[in-house]
Amino acid sequence: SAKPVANAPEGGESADTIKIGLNYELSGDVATYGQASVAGIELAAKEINDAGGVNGKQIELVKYDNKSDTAEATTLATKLMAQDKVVAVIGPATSGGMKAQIQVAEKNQVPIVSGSSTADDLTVTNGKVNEYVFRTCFNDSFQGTSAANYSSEKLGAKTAVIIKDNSNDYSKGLAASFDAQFKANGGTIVGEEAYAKGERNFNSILTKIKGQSFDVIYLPGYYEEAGPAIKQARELGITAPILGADGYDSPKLAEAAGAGLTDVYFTNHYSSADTDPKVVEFIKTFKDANGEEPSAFNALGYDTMKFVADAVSRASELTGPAVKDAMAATKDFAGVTGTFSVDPETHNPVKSIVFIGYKDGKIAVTEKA
Amino acid sequence: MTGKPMVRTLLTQGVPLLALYVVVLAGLNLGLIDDYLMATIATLCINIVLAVSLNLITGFTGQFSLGHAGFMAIGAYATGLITIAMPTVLGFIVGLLVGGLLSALVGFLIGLPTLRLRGDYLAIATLGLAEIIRIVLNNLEFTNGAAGLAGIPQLMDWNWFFILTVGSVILIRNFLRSRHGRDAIAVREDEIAAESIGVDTTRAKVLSFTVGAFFGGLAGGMYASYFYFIKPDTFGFLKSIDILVIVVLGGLGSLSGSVIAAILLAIISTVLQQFTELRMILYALLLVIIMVFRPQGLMGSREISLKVFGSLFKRKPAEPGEAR
Amino acid sequence: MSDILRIEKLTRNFGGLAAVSNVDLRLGEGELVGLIGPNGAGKTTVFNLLTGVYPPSSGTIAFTRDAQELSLGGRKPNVVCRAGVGRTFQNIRLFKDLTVLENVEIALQQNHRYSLAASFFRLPPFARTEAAVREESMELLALMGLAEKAEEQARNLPYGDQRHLEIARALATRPTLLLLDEPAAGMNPAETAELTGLISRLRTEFGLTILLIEHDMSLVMKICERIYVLDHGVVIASGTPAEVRANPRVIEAYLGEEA
Amino acid sequence: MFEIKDLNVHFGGIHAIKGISLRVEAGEIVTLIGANGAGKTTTLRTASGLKAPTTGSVWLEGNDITKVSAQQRVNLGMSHVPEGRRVFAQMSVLENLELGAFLRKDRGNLAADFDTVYSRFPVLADRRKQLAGTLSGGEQQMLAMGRALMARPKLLLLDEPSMGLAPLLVQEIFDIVRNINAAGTTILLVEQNANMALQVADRAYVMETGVIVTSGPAEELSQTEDIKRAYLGG
Amino acid sequence: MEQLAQQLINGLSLGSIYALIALGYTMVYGIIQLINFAHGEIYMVGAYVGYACMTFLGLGFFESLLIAMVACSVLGVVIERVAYKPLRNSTRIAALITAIGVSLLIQYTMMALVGADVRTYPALPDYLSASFNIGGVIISAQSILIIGTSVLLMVALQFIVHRTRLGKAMRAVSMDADAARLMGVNVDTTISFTFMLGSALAGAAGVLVGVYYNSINPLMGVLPGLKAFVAAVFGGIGIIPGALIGGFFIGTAETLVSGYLSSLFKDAVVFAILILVLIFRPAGLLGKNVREKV
Ligand SMILES: Nc1ncnc2c1ncn2[C@@H]1O[C@H](COP(=O)(O)OP(=O)(O)OP(=O)(O)O)[C@@H](O)[C@H]1O
Ligand SMILES: Nc1ncnc2c1ncn2[C@@H]1O[C@H](COP(=O)(O)OP(=O)(O)OP(=O)(O)O)[C@@H](O)[C@H]1O
Ligand SMILES: [Mg+2]
Ligand SMILES: [Mg+2]
Repeated sequence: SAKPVANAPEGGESADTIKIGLNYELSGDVATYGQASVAGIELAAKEINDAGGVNGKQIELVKYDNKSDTAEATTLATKLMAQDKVVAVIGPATSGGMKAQIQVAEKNQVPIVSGSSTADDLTVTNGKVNEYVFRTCFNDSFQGTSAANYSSEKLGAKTAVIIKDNSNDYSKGLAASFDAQFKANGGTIVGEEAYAKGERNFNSILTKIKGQSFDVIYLPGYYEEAGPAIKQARELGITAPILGADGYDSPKLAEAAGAGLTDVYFTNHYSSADTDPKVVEFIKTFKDANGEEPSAFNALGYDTMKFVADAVSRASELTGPAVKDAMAATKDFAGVTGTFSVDPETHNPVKSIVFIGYKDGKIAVTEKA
Repeated sequence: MTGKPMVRTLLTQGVPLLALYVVVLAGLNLGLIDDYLMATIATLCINIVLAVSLNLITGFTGQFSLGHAGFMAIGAYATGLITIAMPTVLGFIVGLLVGGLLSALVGFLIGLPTLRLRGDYLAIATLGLAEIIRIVLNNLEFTNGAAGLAGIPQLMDWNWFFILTVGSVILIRNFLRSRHGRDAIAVREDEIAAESIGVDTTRAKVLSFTVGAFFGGLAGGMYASYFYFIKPDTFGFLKSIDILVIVVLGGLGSLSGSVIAAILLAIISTVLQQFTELRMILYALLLVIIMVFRPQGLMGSREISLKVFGSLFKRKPAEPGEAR
Repeated sequence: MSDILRIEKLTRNFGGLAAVSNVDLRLGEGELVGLIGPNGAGKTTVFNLLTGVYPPSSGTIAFTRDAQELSLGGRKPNVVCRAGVGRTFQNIRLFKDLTVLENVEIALQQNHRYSLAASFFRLPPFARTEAAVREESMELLALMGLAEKAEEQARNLPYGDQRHLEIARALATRPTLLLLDEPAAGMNPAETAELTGLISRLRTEFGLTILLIEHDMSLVMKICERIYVLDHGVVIASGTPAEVRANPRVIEAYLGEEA
Repeated sequence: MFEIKDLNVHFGGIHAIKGISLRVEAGEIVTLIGANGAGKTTTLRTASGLKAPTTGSVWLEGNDITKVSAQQRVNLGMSHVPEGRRVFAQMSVLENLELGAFLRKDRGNLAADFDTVYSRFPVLADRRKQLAGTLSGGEQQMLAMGRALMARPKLLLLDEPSMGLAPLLVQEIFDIVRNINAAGTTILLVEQNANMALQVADRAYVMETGVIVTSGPAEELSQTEDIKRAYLGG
Repeated sequence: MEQLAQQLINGLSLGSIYALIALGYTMVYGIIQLINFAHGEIYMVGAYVGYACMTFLGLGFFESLLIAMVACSVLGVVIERVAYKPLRNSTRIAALITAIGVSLLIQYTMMALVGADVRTYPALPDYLSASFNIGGVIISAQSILIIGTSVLLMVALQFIVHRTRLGKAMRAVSMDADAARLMGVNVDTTISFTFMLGSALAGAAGVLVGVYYNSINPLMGVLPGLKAFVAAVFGGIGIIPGALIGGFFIGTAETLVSGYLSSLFKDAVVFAILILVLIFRPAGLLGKNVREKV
């Protein structure tokens, strides 16, 4: 797919294109997230190119499949930077994949950006910011803390049960920060259960917690598992509110959980019920292109591509370091997942969080915090 | 008695290997081999060590193991944790050794009771073992659980890859062409007959399982040190399958086959990268086609003959990958 | 003449079937004794009990080597072998994918040890021992007329050669007692005659005691000094070939009129 | 009734059968003798369709059956007792016999055939329920014969039926061969026990390394000096 | 007590899903000693066919089930003819690797065709979505359906393999294909039939599970496929009732471990139990550890 680059000067500038690398999980365990992110990215790239590109140059995506394997992610990052000479790499979708290419990015001085890697220590390691690492999503502690506060303050919860995806650092990270904040708010965690990715049967842990008394369940994870878990909880007669995070954001959640989707809340970047014209427009074009409503991954992928294009357009020259500097200097970037600025100290986006609540399978609450 | 053949062995096997070493080294220094190519070479070397060590267990001793990634995991985490605590070459060497030995120890302890299982029952037991290792790593504090261990000092370079890969292959080959290896092969061929001529089959099986585990752990250490980020998922069931694929593709009971298959798969994988979405479909298709047309693997079981070993003492010295 | 093997009240049941029951049997040093009987009489089972393939249900097996008495019942096959009992199988069990030489070497090397380190690093004991193993193996093969075929794959040997190789492999374990299970099966009369000579020769050359299962009476009657006859797991007769041949029970159960 | 013409068979590079021809007339017992590895088993395997020939043809009752599959040849009336017995080890004696009658359409007559087999081999009646794999060698040989008879074949191919049998049974097996033949089944018999084979057979072929070297009436061959020396231990 | 009863019900429902997949697995294994790794993927395809029937064609549950079974048997036979038949005479591990290749091929092709994302089954008719509350213990109609189906299929399979002519042919082929030919058994047809049956079972399992969890994705066959393999081996591979017992055992063990010990170490504990059991019963629960007769 990569065209030969004739006499390409350093920095991925050929005659008329700007090369952006995509290093995504297109097959393997977490292909869902990779594929969904790429769908958003490609939509955004098409829009940019149709509108004339960036500074008159078309964006060229060089896309590779890392098979959900971290070593492959490292190798492909190296290939993108050393051979394809891209100015920036988008992806992988997971924190593990991102961590596997930090050193490559720092060594080759090419920025890497993820729309969905939420691990706290990704952009900041041992108190030092990783210069070439960026993201457009919240980090784990932000969402976990917010959810804990929402439980204590809005839902008046004193006791909580945590059910986490133990094979997933995103879920574990959220659980840990929820745990800390909920306790700080004076609450108690009365039980902690775990499942693994791909699990569809939650009956045993739900039956177990059914015997305990608690006010809320915090179930951080993705809609694929959360959907069936919520459904089974309601079927077993567990009525306590269930809280989650942006991994819930997909039309599939409502499909899988069915009528059980009541008293379910999650933290998110934006609400699909938002009336902001940018959001409405995005949802419409995405639906036209892909036949279904966008999920958080789609939206974050879309924003990440636009974010990168924005930085490239502002960069003093088409080199990794220049693009990196432009990224770090991003102010009030208006994406569909919210308007944000990059915090130069942490490379995390500073953006507001939205609470979405469901009643009878429909969105009933949208609160910004 | 060993004097002359050793000189010949050195000439016929040492010289080409040395040439390979120098060529890659020069390529690296002249910038002809970029980081990406080096990463590919690294994967290749790790896969060779993994495949050769699994071949020892499954191809030569006939013990069907589906858990080689478990040994790799032990080695990787041991090396990772030790080099993080001691980011020096000494720490690295200690890490590799501890990783290998720890893995060998686990192999020994689990092998003792489970190796009386046969065929698929053993496969399930080894698979279970690897899963247990993975789940434990996923839940331990000091391994950083599912988030994985990042920032492992990258101490592996071409020198180390060369020494460790060539060293492992030679040591395993030496093992196989000794009385220990022949006992193992006898077990594979016919366990009852082997017992009846005095082979302690339990010992033979546990020994090659332990040795295989050691080198599996070593490969894990190489992986951790070069790719500097490991997480439990990396060493799942599919990794074990990947290794088994190399072994069978090369030929059960053929060390040179394992090496060739590892190289072939590295090439296939690299070529297929450009087909992004179709990549894995094509890979799977190729795998099926190769197996359908060469079910015995690329090399069959050639070169297992102890004849090659015997010919060391004859006029014509043996080549490393000599086919009969 | 001292006994090399003393079996007393040996019994083995499979489910409800008593394949071997209350068998008493002795072998003097250097004897060549036949074990005959109808199909399913339990002959092979006696071998299997002797060599540790199955543990006996009851009874004792005492084996003497170098004036040391050892109880064999229920020991592992490799232990029995190392104690000095070699065997061949009724259905040939060679290492078919290995060469003729390797087949013998594996048996022979059990008596030549060297350390793991020596094999990994090819230390001097390795080369020394390997050379010795090889040399002895070749000598043995030469004796069995297989030297030319040393490098051939065992599976490619003609049937008769495979039988010979199995005997060579058993001899390589340096037994004092050799158990042969139907060595002449599948051979034509001419080949059998040749085998008869070979067995006698090996016996003197290696100072062996031999227990022989065989249905070919020309062979058995010619070379055995004594014969035990089993039927339904029980010893129904024993004695010299002439005695056994004349025994009416043996004729009725096993030999038939003509023999 | 049965004929092999100019047969050549290869195993990879090995030329195992080199252009042999032989025929068996209806009602005959024909024996094929020869040293180990001469190609007797291979000839039978080609006759029953387990092994495809390189060139040449196989004929049954005037029809070319070279291309007919092994299982269909059973339907045409051929039954093969293979070398090494090949009983179904994990099945009972009874089930093995039932499989022998797998293609029989006249299910009603099966009971009588079971009785015939059991009366020929009383051991099998006692061991009806035992797994075939745990039978002794001789017992398995009887089972393999019994199993083949259950198909009521017109032509029976026997590969070393006396191998590993006690002397009494060897005689019995040959008696049975005669009986089966007398009852109307044509027989092609491969044997190492050339003495016995030549006694029961009408005609004989002698095979050496893939070619037929002599053939003729069995009586006559058993008197020939060469044959005596090479195969009869005389 | 009530909780224990509920957990046992949970365990049995989960176990019957494993059993359902394990049955086809073990039957194919029993006949040609092939660990058909693609079995889990056929199950996945079955789930998608059922989904398509219900969603796009608007068919009912039973029609969809039937169509999925037919589609899967065709798929199974095609796979057997194209990919496994050429390997009949090679080593079992070679066939295993081919099966893995086929499994990956189906998985990735499916992923390319329908995407990696989950799909959800449409809402079910009332008689399938009902659940019963018996003294505080909740049993859903679907659980009863799945448990019932797996037991029923086990009995049916056992009958086919041990009592019918075809079953006898299947077993004969499994022990000695050449000898089976000499009995007049058509080996190719028999093996194809075996695959047909096994794949139809997998297809049925796919639809049932689709209905049960109402969410399916291209990777859904991997984990249950593996668990079913474990269940089959645990019960004694090749033994049909063993698959059922193995499935129930693994399901119940998983449930009880996560209900009473730790959901964190659920799989580890289950595997540890499994290894221990195998050490004491080296041929699985129902397998007989017969030493080869020499
Ligand atoms: N593992 C086993 N399980 C059940 N029965 C067995 C087993 N091994 C042997 N038998 C039975 O024990 C009896 C004796 O068998 P054995 O093989 O010792 O006979 P044999 O005297 O060697 O006969 P042959 O001359 O035919 O080889 C037979 O009836 C056989 O069926
Ligand atoms: N499957 C095979 N693969 C390769 N070669 C074979 C195969 N089967 C037989 N041969 C070869 O074909 C030749 C004839 O073998 P065959 O088994 O027909 O001989 P035979 O006359 O039946 O001998 P025996 O008396 O030992 O049974 C031999 O040289 C043998 O090595
Ligand atoms: Mg016997
Ligand atoms: Mg033959």
